[in-house]
Amino acid sequence: MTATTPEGWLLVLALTLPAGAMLLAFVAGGRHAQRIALGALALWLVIAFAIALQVQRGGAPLAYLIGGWQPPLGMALRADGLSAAMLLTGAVVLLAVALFGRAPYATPRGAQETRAAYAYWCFLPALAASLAAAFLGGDLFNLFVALEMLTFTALALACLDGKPSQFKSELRYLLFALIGSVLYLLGAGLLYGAHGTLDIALLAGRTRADAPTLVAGALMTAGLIAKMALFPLHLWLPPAHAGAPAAASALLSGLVVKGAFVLLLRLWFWVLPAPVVLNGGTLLAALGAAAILIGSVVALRQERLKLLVAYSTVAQMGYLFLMFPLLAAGDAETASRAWLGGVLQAVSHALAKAAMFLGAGLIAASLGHDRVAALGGAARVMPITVIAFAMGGLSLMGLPPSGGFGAKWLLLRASVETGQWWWSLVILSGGLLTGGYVYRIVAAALAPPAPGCEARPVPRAQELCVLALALASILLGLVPLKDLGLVRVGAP
Amino acid sequence: MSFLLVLAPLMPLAMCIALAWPSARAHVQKRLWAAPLPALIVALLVGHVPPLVADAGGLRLTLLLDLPGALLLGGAALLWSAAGLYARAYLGDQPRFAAWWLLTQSGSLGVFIAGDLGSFYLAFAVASLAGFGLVVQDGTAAAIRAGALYLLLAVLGEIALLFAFALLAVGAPGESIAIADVVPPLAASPGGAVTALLLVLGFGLKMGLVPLHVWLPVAHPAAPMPASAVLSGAIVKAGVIGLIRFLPEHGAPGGWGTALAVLGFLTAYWGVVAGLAQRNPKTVLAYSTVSQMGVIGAVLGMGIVLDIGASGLHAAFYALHHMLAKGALFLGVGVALATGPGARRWVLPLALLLALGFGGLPPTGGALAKAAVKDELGAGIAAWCAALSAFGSTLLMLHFVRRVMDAAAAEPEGRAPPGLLGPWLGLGTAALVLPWLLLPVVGADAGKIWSLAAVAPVLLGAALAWPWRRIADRVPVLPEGDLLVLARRGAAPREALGRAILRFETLFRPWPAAGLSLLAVVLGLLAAMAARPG
Amino acid sequence: MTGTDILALAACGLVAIGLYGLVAQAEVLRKIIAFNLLGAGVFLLFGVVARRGAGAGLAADPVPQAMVITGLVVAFAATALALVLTLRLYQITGAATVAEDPPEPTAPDS
Amino acid sequence: MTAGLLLDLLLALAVLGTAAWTLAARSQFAAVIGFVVTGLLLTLVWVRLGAVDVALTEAAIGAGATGVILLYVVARLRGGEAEISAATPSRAQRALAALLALSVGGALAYGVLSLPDPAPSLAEAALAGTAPLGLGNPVSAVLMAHRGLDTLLEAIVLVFAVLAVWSMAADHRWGGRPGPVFQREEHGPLSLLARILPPVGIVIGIYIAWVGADSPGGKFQGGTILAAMWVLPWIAGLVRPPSVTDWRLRLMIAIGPLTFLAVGLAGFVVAEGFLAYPPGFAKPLILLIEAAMTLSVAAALACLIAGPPERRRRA
Repeated sequence: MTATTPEGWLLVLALTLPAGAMLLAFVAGGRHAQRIALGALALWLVIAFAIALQVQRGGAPLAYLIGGWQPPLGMALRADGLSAAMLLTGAVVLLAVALFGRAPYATPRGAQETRAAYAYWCFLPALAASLAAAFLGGDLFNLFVALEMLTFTALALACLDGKPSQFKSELRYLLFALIGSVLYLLGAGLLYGAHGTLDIALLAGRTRADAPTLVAGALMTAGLIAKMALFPLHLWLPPAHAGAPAAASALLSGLVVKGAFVLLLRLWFWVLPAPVVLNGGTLLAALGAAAILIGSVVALRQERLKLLVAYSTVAQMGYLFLMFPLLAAGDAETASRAWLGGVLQAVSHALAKAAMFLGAGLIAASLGHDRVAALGGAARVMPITVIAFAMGGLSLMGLPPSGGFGAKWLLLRASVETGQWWWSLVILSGGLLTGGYVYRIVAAALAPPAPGCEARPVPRAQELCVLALALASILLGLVPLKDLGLVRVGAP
Repeated sequence: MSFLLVLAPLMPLAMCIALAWPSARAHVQKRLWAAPLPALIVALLVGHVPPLVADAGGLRLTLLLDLPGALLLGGAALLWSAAGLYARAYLGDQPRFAAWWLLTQSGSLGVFIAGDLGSFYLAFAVASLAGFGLVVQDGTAAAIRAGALYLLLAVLGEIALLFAFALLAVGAPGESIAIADVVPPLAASPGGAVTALLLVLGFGLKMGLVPLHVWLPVAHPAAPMPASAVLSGAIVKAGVIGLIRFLPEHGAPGGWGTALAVLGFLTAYWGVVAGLAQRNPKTVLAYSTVSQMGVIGAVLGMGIVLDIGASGLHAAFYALHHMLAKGALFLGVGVALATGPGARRWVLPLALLLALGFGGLPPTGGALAKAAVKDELGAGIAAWCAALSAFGSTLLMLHFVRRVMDAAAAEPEGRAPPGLLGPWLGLGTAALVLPWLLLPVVGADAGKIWSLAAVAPVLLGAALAWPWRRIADRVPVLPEGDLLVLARRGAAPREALGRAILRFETLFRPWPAAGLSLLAVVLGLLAAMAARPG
Repeated sequence: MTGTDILALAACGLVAIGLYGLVAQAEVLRKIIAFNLLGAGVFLLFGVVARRGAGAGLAADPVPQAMVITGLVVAFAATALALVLTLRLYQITGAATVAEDPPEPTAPDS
Repeated sequence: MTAGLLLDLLLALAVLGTAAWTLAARSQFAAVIGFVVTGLLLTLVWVRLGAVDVALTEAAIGAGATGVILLYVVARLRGGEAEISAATPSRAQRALAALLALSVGGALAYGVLSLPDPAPSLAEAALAGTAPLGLGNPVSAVLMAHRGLDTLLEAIVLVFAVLAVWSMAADHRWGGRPGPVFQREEHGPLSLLARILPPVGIVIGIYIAWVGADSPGGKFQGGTILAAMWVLPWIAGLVRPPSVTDWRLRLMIAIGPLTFLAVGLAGFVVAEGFLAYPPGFAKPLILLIEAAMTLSVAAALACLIAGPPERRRRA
């Protein structure tokens, strides 16, 4: 039985505040949209922080019954450590990206509203609302709606520039994401037919490894990993993320794909019965390993900076899947480590990748191109950006002290403990390959400028946003393990 | 007192951060030499400094200072300080260099006092990776190439260590990650050999054990003089302290020791042979470092074979001498290059003394270092091997002295500025005197240094140096980083593999293929989930 | 076999047809139609589930029905969005499929 | 075999047959017609399944609105033959796709047929939960109360979709009116229809939205009809949509979710919490939300059908 916890209203606020802000920005438009969005996102960060604090302090998940209706008829919002951590990450990244976008998406006083600025300031709170729905939702159908919200938001953000080349890749993304959603919905229908509820907490006690559950699990998982662009379902990600404007790419690669990840965790470690997880987890991890190795090698060979960073997302998403067999096979201690490692990877990748995409965008804007071979001189014009990019890269590589190191260390340790040492080889070679492509970029940026290269200076405020995100991904590695216990609250 | 332990790595780090403020920049650069002072003080206080244990959220961080650590910490602090002074005169104002310098220094000093897996790894990684900045300081194409190689191998080493540390943490009982808790069970654990192999791989890369030594002779000549001095003197010692800390003092299988000793001696000889075929004095010195680190590997290996608990201390003493002497020699190369042929004779005696110390010429510090490892390398076949190595070292170092003397200065009557001379003289004196002062610590018998067995290799080496001088110029030059030639041959297959992976990935990019994959994933997942476990 | 079972099989058939169309048809517009057929199959499955849950004097369980109504509206919004993208793609580039372009020359873009 | 079973079988075969024909149709136009026919057949299936609410929605949105927007795009889209045939998968790929799709369908069928009997159901709980709200239609009760959050988010999704559609416009057209320009038709069947139908249709639309509380119907179905009643005269060139920067249009689109949100948040003060209704006031509040939502659904659907601005902003 779920009951509303005293601080449960925070969850409602986390969902309704950005949703309301989006509606108001939609109506008001122009300069007001920007003010509403910035204010709402700042407040949202406060709320996310308060939720994390409550979950951490109370050591138990928060819950809120919508309208007081008890599941299975009603539905609940829940915030365990996973939700709280992801919500906080989302709030930090969104606010940083919003501040970053103040320059390119400004509406000067007296100027007419422009399409890109209007869409940008409406879709930032929209993304916040979608993420809140995806992270807090306690009902599988409600999460379907959240997934669709994310899809629409991601699509609109990616098309912000209105670049002709972007429409095709976005259409591919939309179609693929829609198939993913429908497959997810199909599975949800089967689960309702078998168990008479879609409430995650209730399903947790009811599922068995019977035919409807298995089929539902396979369909929903496939749908979700299509949205996460796990190899070999990654066709849409590199062009979509690389072609989008910098601020949008940062949100897409950093946050949007994590929405489906949280759903996948909910499905696998709450809904599906244990033996299914044990059997299927290895397949997921094998695909993840392929994503790490192939994605990294392909990233290493990209000639365009943004495509390289996008392929790096394909590779880094692979790490998220290594936790599945480790969590299923280990004892409580190991499972807890694998859990923390996986979630930490999601969080640190969100921060680091957002920084790297923003940095790549600044570099491209300054140099007028993003060919890796011709990045020379970038470090002279925008040292802060290049440093931030390198810091993000260090975190992706898994070098200490960084969030990425913590994540990879925990996964490494869990893989050794469960005797599945082959995953550690994947983690380590992935780190080496990551080091390779990060070095390529940083070395190119440090090189002296080519003759005739004209680099425009970039706004310091934007550089600082990038630096803040990169620093956050590094500082995550300095947070003591005890404080990361937040993630363990309510873990499976 | 233990707060001093934290200061040792934090002082350079704080100075590094202070560089960010333009107003503080000049002050920091003027006082580069002062950054390692807390480390020096804490090293002198060894025995009076209790370990510092900080409980940070279930993760127990330990900083501690034991005798081997103190020897290396003190030596490294001296070297960093002298080289810092030297760097000021050699390079002038270079804020970026100062930043890399201080960052590297922070890690390099921290590694000697880290007492748990976490802080050790952190310090080791900082020292390794920040060293990249020192290698590429000159910005030449050769420096960039050397830097890339350095970084690649450093990251490879990090990866091997990370894996080894994970195995250590898993193998130890309980949650502790203190080195003192995780290392003893290693000897008896079933996967221990793999862990030990990974440790030797990671630390051997840093020390330059053959065949992992290739970065040393490439990076040293490329780096500016003071950077080479600390690379060769202090940073490779991170590998030494690693082996001292992470190989079990007692109870390790003899096979590990034999393997390490064999690897060590091979390295010692390889360094000599490859070094003799070099022209650039800095490259010769780099190969000499390889050779000397091989000896230390052999000492630690034999320590395991003979089950000598104190071999870590002996190795640290040996390493201390190498640190100071090699640092002084690198600084000396800079001094010699700035000194015209007329004044060259004033440089020669100290250089010669330091150089011959590596062969064990009494009464230099080198002879004492050789005496300190008598327990390990003093008897049986090891003694012969050690004698051969001492002979080789003498030959190599005399080759070095000759190469240095050949290197031409711009003006015949040029004089090295005092900013170069002072640190060089100071460090050189320390290399000769300090081992005598510290001898009681290791309890070695100084009387044996005059024995025939100790002196013979030096004499023989010196005798053969003269004939070698005549044929040295006819020996074909071995490319710097000898075995790298083989690695370059692997470039074509690597390229082909990369292209193949790219083509494979392209297969999944068209829409129908992705759609088919999606359907196949549904069915595959269903099959995997439905499979009976086991 | 009951009537509901027959309709359940029809739902599965619609899903299969929709999936096939999405994978094997080239034009975007046809893919979008196939997506709608697939969606129809999924919603029909909810209908079957609702029908199986008939009781308490209701012809069908109202909860899945409510979900379908929500789902239909969302699916319509998605279709509209996809069609607008298709139209814009066509207006700008003349393309009617999402086949990958030949690798573009590395031209500067900003 | 009973008549009902036979009917189900015939319906199932007809649905699958038209669906397959839709895929196989030579022209895109024929495919759209096939899809609309499938949708209408599905409406019958929904009636057979005892889900009249869904049947109405399927007819209005699934077949109706989707069909209209598909036709509208087909009329403007001309794909190059060469490009299409180049992008068409090879015969082997299509065979493999058929095999895999059938396997997935088969697995799904196996899963569906092994659903437990008697099926778990919330029918009783929903019925019991409907009475206190003063509603007569349990589907509406589920939509507005028990799963009110779904409906709220869905209403917000519609706003997302409108905004996303608008943001596909070319930059210089921002501020213009949505959709293409239609020639004003003073005479002719379309013009006649556009003048006669709307008054009737608007009444029907409002009625369907109004009765939703107690019998099949509701905001989505009613709103769709209202949207159609605007689209018709628009295509006939009789009315013109307001500019996308017109705040009144925007407010119309957002008023539904805003009202829903406001009532939901008011629940913190006047009732037990978010989206809870004070006892006795549930029905009026729900009707208020439904009214606002009907307006918004109509406006949003009309905007989705019209598409992004295609005309220049008038200074």
